[in-house]
Parts: sequence; C-alpha cells; structure tokens
Amino acid sequence: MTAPWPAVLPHCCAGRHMLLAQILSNGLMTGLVYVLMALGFTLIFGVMRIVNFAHGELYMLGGFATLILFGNLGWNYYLTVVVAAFGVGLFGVLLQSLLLKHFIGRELSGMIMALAIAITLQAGANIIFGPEEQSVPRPVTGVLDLGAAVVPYDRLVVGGFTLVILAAFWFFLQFTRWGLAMRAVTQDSEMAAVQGVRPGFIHPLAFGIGSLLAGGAGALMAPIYTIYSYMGELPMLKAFVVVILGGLGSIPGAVLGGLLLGLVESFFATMYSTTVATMIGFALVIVILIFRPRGLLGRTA
Amino acid sequence: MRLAAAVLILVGLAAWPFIYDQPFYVHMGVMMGLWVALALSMNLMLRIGQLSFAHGAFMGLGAYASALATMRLGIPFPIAFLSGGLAAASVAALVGPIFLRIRGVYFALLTFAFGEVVVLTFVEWVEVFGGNNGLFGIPKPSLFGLQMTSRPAFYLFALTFAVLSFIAVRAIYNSQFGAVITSIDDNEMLTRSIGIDAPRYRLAAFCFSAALAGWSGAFYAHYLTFISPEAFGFWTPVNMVVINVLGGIASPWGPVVGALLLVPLPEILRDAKEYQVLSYGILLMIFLLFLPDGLVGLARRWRGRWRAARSAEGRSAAGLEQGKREKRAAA
Amino acid sequence: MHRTAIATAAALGTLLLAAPTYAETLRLGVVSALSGPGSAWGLAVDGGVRIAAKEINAAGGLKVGGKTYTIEVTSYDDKYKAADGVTAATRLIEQDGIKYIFGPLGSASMLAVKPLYEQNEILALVNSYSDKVLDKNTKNIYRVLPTTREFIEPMVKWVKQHKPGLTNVAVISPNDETGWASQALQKEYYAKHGFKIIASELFERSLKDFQPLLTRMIAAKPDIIELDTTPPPTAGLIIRQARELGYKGAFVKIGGPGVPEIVNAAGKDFAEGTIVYVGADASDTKYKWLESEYQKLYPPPMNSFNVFFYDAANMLFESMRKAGTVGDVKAVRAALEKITPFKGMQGTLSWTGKAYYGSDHQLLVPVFVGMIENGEEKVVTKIDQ
Amino acid sequence: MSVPIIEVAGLTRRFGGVPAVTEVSFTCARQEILGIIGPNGAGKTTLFNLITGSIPATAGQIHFDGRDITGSSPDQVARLGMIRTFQAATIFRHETVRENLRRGALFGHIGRPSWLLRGSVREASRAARERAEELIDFLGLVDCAEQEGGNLPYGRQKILGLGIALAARPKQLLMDEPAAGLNPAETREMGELIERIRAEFGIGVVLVEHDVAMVCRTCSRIIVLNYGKLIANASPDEIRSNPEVIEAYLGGDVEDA
Repeated sequence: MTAPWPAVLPHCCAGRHMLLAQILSNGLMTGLVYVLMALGFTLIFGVMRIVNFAHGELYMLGGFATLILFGNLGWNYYLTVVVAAFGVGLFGVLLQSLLLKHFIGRELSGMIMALAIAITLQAGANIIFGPEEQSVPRPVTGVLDLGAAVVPYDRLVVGGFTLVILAAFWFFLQFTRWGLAMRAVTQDSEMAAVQGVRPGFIHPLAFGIGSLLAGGAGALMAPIYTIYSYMGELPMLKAFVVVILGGLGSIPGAVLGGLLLGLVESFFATMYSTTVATMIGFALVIVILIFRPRGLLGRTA
Repeated sequence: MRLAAAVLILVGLAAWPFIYDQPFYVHMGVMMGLWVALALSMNLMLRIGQLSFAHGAFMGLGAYASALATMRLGIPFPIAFLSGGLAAASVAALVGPIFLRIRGVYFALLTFAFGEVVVLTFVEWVEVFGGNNGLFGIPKPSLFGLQMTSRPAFYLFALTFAVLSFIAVRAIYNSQFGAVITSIDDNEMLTRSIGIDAPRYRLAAFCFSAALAGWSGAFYAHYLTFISPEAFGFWTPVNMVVINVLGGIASPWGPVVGALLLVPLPEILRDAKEYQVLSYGILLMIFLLFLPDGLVGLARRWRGRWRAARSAEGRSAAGLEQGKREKRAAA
Repeated sequence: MHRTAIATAAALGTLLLAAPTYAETLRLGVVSALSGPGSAWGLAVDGGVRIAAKEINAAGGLKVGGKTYTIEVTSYDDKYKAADGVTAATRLIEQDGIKYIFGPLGSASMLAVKPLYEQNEILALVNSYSDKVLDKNTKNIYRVLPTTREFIEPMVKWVKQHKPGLTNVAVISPNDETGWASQALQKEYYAKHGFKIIASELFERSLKDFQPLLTRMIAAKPDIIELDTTPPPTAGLIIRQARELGYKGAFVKIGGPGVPEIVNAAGKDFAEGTIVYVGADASDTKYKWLESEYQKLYPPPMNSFNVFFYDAANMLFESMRKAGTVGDVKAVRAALEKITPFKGMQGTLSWTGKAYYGSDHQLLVPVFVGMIENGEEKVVTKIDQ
Repeated sequence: MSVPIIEVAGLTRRFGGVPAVTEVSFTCARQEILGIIGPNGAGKTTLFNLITGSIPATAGQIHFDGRDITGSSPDQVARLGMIRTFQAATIFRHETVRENLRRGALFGHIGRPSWLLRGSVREASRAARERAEELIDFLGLVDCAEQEGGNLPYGRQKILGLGIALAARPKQLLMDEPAAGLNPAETREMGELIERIRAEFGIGVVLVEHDVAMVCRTCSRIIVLNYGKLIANASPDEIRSNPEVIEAYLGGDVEDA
C-alpha cells in the first residue's frame, strides 16, 4: 500500500487541485458506465425479482458485437453500438422467454439459472473467439485538455452515449404506457397484475431493455479496453455494488449509486490502490445490506 | 442386509486404488472425496434456505489456517487440520448473527461481498498469506510420524473424510436438530411460536457448514501442498451449488451423486478444454428446467417411494420457493 | 513410473526403469498456459517444441544409439494457474509416463510443480521469471529462457548511452511472484546506472482501468515508465491510458516481449518509440520460416518465446544424440550440461547462473534491443553475452 | 384467588405516533378463559401480538407466571409456557399429523441447540411421542393421524394448529381468533374444545375473537377494547348490558348472544 496521500505527491503540492479535478473526471466517466450496467441489472431485478448473474455476459456480447461489426466488418462505430445494443436486447428477450420465464418470483432458483446462462455464454465465447484478449482500432482518439483535468475523447463519447441512453430510458419510463406499466410492476407486481398489466409482455420487455443497456455498455467500452470472454466479470461485480448501494430494484438508486461508486473508487484508487478501492466497494455493500437492505433510495424489500 | 451391502461397497471403494494402481484416477478419487464434503456443506446451507457465496472463503480460511499452523507454528498435522475447520467456524460465528438476519437473495449478495473481501485479504496481506502467489511447500499430512506421501494413502484419507462428512450431515438431518432446521425453513413463525430459538439454530447450522468447508480447505491444502487465493473465489461456491442442484438438494445423497458425476467431467473432457465449462453450464440449465429435484429426486420417483418423494420435494430446488411463498402467505 | 502396490509411504522410492518407453517413439510433455491471460507466451512455448519435433520427424526421426525415434508431443493447459499446473504435470508424469517436459510458463505453476519434477527425476526445460526456480540443489530443472536478470544490465546500459536526458524512472509490474522478482531487479539496475526510481506500482493481473494508478504515477513526473514483465496486451493499455493522461515521456519494456500485442492495444502512434527487450531478430530469414510454421499451429502472432523453446528442443535432441540414449535421463542430463556453447538459431547459447542461483542451469542468450517504429518491431542492435 | 398468571399494566403501543393500544391493564387468573373483543381496528390483534412478544411495546409491562416478560421474543415467551395459536391454520403442511404434534411436544425441550447436549433429549423425545398419541385421541384425529397436514380440511387443520400448541405443554394458551374461517358447527366444536382443554388439562386461555356469541358462550370474563383503550372488563352478562360496549358496537347485535 502506498503511503497516505500527502506524502504520495512530494513534487507537486500546487497540483493538488489539478489531481482532484482529474480524479473527478475519471470518476464521472467510470461512474456513467457503472450507471448503464446497474440500470439494466436493477430493472431486471425490480420487475422479475431475479438477480441476473448473466448481466456481465450480456456486456461481453456487446463487446464481441463491436469486435465483429466494427473491428472485422468495418462498420461505422456509432451504427455498431446501436446495432450491438439492440441485438443483445433481442437476445435478452429470447433468454427470458425461453429460460427465465419459469423462474419469476423464485429468487434463488432464478439466480442459479442466471448463473447457468452466464457459465454457458462465457464458455461459448471462449470456444468461438478463443481465450486471448483482442482489440479493435480506436474509433475516437485524442484528448480534451481542460487545463485542470484531461478527458480522452473516447470517454466523452461513452459519456455522451450513456446520457442519451439514460434520457431515452427516463422518457420511456415517465411518458410511455409500457414504462408506466413497468414502474407499476417494479413497485408491486400483484397490484400491477390486478390492474391488467400482462406480465407475459412486461417481463420479456424489461429483460430485453436490461440486456440492451448491458450490451450497449459493452459495445461502448470495447474499444477502450480489450475484448475477451471473461470481460464481463468485473463490470458485473461493479453493477452488484452499485445496485445494492442504490437499492435493489430502484431506478434512481442505480443512477445515484453508479456515480457515487465511480467517484469513491476513483478517489481511493488514485490516492491508495485499486485493491483498497475494491475493498471499500465491498465493505459498503456489507454495511448497507446489514443496516439498510433497501439501499439509499430503494423501497422496502 | 443393507448394512452388509454398505460395508461391501465401502471395502470395494477403499481397495481399488491398491489393485488398479492408475495414479491419475486415484487423483480423481481424491478430488471426488473433497467435493463430496464441500457439496455437503453447501447442502446444509440450502437446507436452511440460505444459499451462501462465502463458502469459498471459509474453505480458504481452513486451508490457510491449517497450512500456516503446520508450516510456521510447527503444529502437528492432526491438530492443524482440526484448527482449519475451527478457524472457519469461528469466523462464521463472528459474522453469522448479523448475516443470518438477512434472507434469500440479499444473503447471497452479502455473503458474495464478504467472500470477495476475504479473498482480497489473502491477496493483499502478503506477509501472512503469500499474496497472489499463495503458500508453497505445505507439508503432507502425517499421522503419528508416518508421512502420507503415496497417493493411495491419500485416497484413503479422502474417502474417510467424505464418508465421515456424509454420515455427520445425514445424522444431523435425521436427528432432532435436523427436524428443527427443516421446520424453520418450512415455517419459521410456527417453529418459533412453540419455543425454538430459530436464529441460534440457524447460526449453529451455518457454523457447522463453515467448519466442514474449512476442513475441506485444510485437506485440499495438504493434498496439493500449495494454495493460492483464486482457488477460494466466487466459482468454488458456484460449483458447490451446481453439484447440489444436479445431485438433488432434498437429500444428503444429492451432493454425493452430484460430486461423483461432476468432478470427473473436466478431466474426461480434458482434451476438449473449453467444452468442460460449457457442459457445466448446459447441464445446470437442463436440470434446473426439467429435473428440479436432481438425480436423487428422480431416482426416488422411479422407485415409486411416493411419500418420501413428496415430502422431499417440499424442500427441493423447486420447493425452495414454496417454503418462501408459504411463509409469505402465513406472515 | 509405476509404483508397486507394496511400496510403503517411504520417501522417494527407487527409480523403477520399468517405465514403458516404447522402442520407437520419444514422448515429450509440455505444461503451459494454452488459454487465459498468459496464452500469447504459453502457445509460443508449445509451438517451439512442436515445430522442432516436426522438423526432426520430417527428416526421418531422431537417430540415437542406433535407433530412430519419431517424436510425439503431449501438451496440457495450466491456464497460468498453479492448481492446473500440478494436475497437468501429474497427468504427464504418472499417466503418460513422460520423462522430458517443457514448461510451465508461469512462476506460480513452476514453483508448484518443482517438487514433482525433482522427486520423479524429470528432465524439465522451463522458463518462469521467479528466481526461486533454480537453487544450489536443483538437479533436473533447466531454465532455457533468459530472465530479467540475464538481460537487464545490457539493456539499461544501452538506454543510459542512447537516451542521456532521461533520469526519473517509474516501474510498474504485476502483483505476483514474477512481478515482485523482476521489479526488484529493475530498481537495482536502474539505480546502479545513475537513474532515479521515483515511483513503483504493482497491479492485479485482471485490472484494465489504469487511470487512477497512472494519474498518481504521472503526477510524480517520470521521464521513463518501465513496463517490466507486464503482459503485452496490458502493457498496450497502460501506454494508451498514460498518453491520454498527458504523459509525454518514454516507455521502456525490459521483459516479456510481444510487440504486436502492445501495438494492437496501444495504437500505433502512442506506442511509437517504445524501447523493448527483444528475444530474437524478426527480420532474420530463419525467424520468418519459424513464424510461417507457427501460424499453421496457432492464430495469435508469434513471439520470441518460440525461438527459445525451438532452440531448447534442439539442444535436448543434440544431448540425446551425444549421450547415445533416450531412456537414461541421467546420461542425457549430463550431456546437456556439456552441450554448450550451442549454435542456436540467432547466436551462441551458454549455461550460467552459478553466481546468482547456485547452479549453472540458466541459459544465456544474445540480447536484442528493439524499438517500436510505425507499429513494427525494429531491432536496433544485438548484444552478445 | 392465587397470583394471576398474566398481569398487564399500562401497556401502550404507537405505530409512528398513531396509538394502537393505550394504557391497557388487566389480569388473567389461572385456568380462566378470558375473551378480548372489540370492533374492527380496536387494537385486539395488536394487544395479542404485544403479549406474545411478536411486536415490542412502546410502554407498559407484562408479567407471566410472576416473571417480567416485557420485550421477550416469541420463542422465549413460548419456552416459559405461554404458547399462541394463529388466526390462519398454521401447521407443517408437508408433515403427517403425528409428526406435527411430535414436533410441538419436542420443540419446547430443545429450544436452543445447546439443550440438545443435555442427557434428557432421548427421554424427552420418547415423552413427545407419547404426548402426540395422547393428543391424537383427545382431538379426535385418530383417522387422519398419518395424513399430511396440508391435505386435511380447513377446520381440522385449525384443530391440528391448536394441537401443536397443546403438545408444547403450555401453562397458558393465547388464541388469535380461533373461530376465524370456521362454519357455525365448527365454531361450536372449537368452543367446546377450549372448555375441555381447561377441564382436562387445567390450561387457561386468552382468546381474541370477532364472534361475540362464541365469546359470550365460552369465556368466563370478557375485556372490550375500543380505539385501543380498555372500556370494559366483566362477565358476559354485565358486558351485554354495558351501555358503553353497546354504543361502541353502534347497535351491534349483542342481544341474541
């Protein structure tokens, strides 16, 4: 572990505010991706009461879609992200109606089924794409220098896309009939059913949108890091922490939790080490699950 | 008559490594023994309706405790081995009272986070746990000065360990303690209303289950002679659950059958490396969808023991939720 | 090697020569990371041995002691993990009855299987950067790949001469046995040659987001970021993220070659000018032949590990010819120790290591200083040792 | 009369400021059958849950058999001998009738895991089997002893629920709406059963009930709650003529009890 932070930066005490600005920008950018992942995860749990362990693998499918479409076939990057997201979304609908449909409300068996899907998808990708880490040429390069902090353009693109997706998702929830139905099911599935909300339609839709969000995140992040079969494990972990922080099933909670975790991790990882930051993430989860299981904004479980 | 048959099978199981001395299959036998014990420890958790992802960490605690006791404190193997289980159980006793208040999916997520923190401690605290490199040169088990190096001897140790674990868990289920924890999972409110201190029983089950995982860890450490943190991560409890689901949760035979089926799978498919994991996933899906009671549940139904099957089904994977629904309805 | 049933649990047990060495086939074993993070190097180890064996078989087989042997290579994947390493080695030694094994690649696996190799008197040609692999009573294990210790001094000297203005060095290495050992060497030799170590970091192998770590490191204003034994794809990520954070200084990577992966992950422009340790000169015609053979076996781009293990396999065959036997491991071992100086593919190879490790089981090979220019690995100079 | 088995003094419970039960005090003598009635929302069930320890009291004290049990947990209260039954038939649905009763008899003895280590467990499990047989006859469940609890008709499930409580050898029974979900014939049968329990086992009962007729028939004394306050505590006859009670029920049909 490196020393506490004042001693860490012997050379540039003047740069302290510079460093904080950089930490803030790093944290925001990472936080936005966490929000994208957590949103899909919490929507699926909120509507179907299933902890979607396969969420990381949906992210991976988005990544490999970018590898094929943008990397190999040379499509336009932005078109690739949209196609990848909707492709994974459709795949999610398929997964729900074929496999997960039988587990609604059965939390533990549902979780184990999600695990089974995760294992299968990851192994399948490993067979088709091989074990090595692959990269795609960078669609966006260059850096925006804000003086105090430096933000790579590709991170800005990811941030921009995420904001667009969040806005679209918020609009869908607030102003469309299905969005209203989905919020109702999240609050109280029995009551919603009584009001004529057909779960047979809302559940696949919810899982589809959740998958779309995860696929989109994967597609966006593919060029920034490398693409490999177990690339979904770490984002899955982060989605876990964020959703519990914000409150399982709470959509605003996922947004708040995502940004909060992004900033907290960025600060501790820069000041101390990534392992310390990860530990703090898990410690937060343990504390919250014990003292406030419904998280910061969640409704009573 | 049944006892005679059991003894015969046991003798057969014990003798074959000496007759048909194929080292690699003996290695398989040892790993099967290990995973039977691990799967049984998870079966206990599923029996109290609380799937735990911390059992990889408990296995690790047992492994490191026993390894460090023998390597650095010079404690003789038998005591070190026992201390492995006790170390895991005492940590379980420490966190149990708080964790066990939380139920179902939240408990799974909580134990997941706890497991990751424990593994991160193994990685970060390099002076004690050896960091990512783990510990090397863990002495082989030695009983009264006789060091166990030959593989068949290890196989015997594994066999006894697995059989003892099975007997212990089965005894628990058939005893009054078993009746209590089944009642708690079946209908906790009613069980408490007639005098059972449910949290304490659940804690006792959690500690024993952790101890069993700890002993398995100690066994694993002294068998492989080295351990590293990632062996105790998230995938170990996942495998325990897979074995239980495939074998059947309702009876202690489930983990045994599941382990005997699943442990050799990676080695049988050794040449098709990636297909091992794929087969794991697909098998799990098939069983969850079509055979929720696992192989043992299936066998029972074929043998027409309807009553046992029906009462067992009450606690099967499918039934895992019925208990919940009932509790919710009654609450 | 079969143990008779009555063998008690006594220590080593006698070496039973009843091993079923079929008259006509020589079986070689490989334990290496064929999948997972280290697979770029692991596959190269396996490829080198297989190409050498294919070449011999094509030329009518290995002629030793009046008999000709066709060579058969059996390889198992240790996924760069210690647990799988032991399982793989156990299978090779006890089930397949193999006496000559190449690998494992990773330090964790190597230290785990070391007792197995010594107990079963397996002639093992390994790599693994850890300096715990060889010690004074190592009998059967030979390292055929230069570790950081063998090539760091010539590299650092070259950097000192050709890059005079640079003084502050920051080192970044993986957080395990390999990383600890090599980072210590980096600090020692950079300091010895007048550089100033201003920061050193260890990272978990699964880490991808290096921004926090690099933000801290760049704030200390290094002139050189030494990437040490970081796996190539990750090294590429570090280079890109450092450039994005405004780092203008030089990158040096003394350890773990793999320019194609670095350029792939970092992008051509960011990787420009990176000084790398190169195991072999890629422009050499024999290297090109080896590369074409390798592409037939495995998809990922070839790297110099392939050359080392191609040479090591040929050294083993040559030792067998000199010893006139395949079954007698002791004789082959004795011949191997006297085989050098051996004409390798790109220079003479010789044994060393007594001074540091206690036994001359470490192979010394020529060092190539490389530079990444326009996305390509260009060999700047060759330093013979 | 001897020391009362239950003494409740100034018992109060507020849910977020809203008073559900306020300053309720009463006593219950040994072997007495005490009824608690009151219009909907009067706080009957809350009072019941306060006494059984299901919910903590905001203020006030509860003594059972001379001991202060305020704030004890349901299983502690049960182990002291005060066993409750539930409004809905609450039994082990997948176990046979005999096993249900056996568990009722046994669980009082092995309340805590440490008690399993005591020598008396073997003897206790034998006594539990005998107790189960005894109750199968007493409750008239001989014909369905081997059936699974879940398969019994609702009426008999409620009797089995009562049986489980009885198996635990209570010093005092607390029954939450024993007549709920029963038809008139079953209600009458339940009332007679309660009287037989007091006569043959000498166990007193406190019961919360909507069916005022059944309460007046069965109980020797009745407490009436209204808006969480105790407005009457007397014999059934006095209760019938008490103006406050009639007004509380707003013309509730008390006459034809």
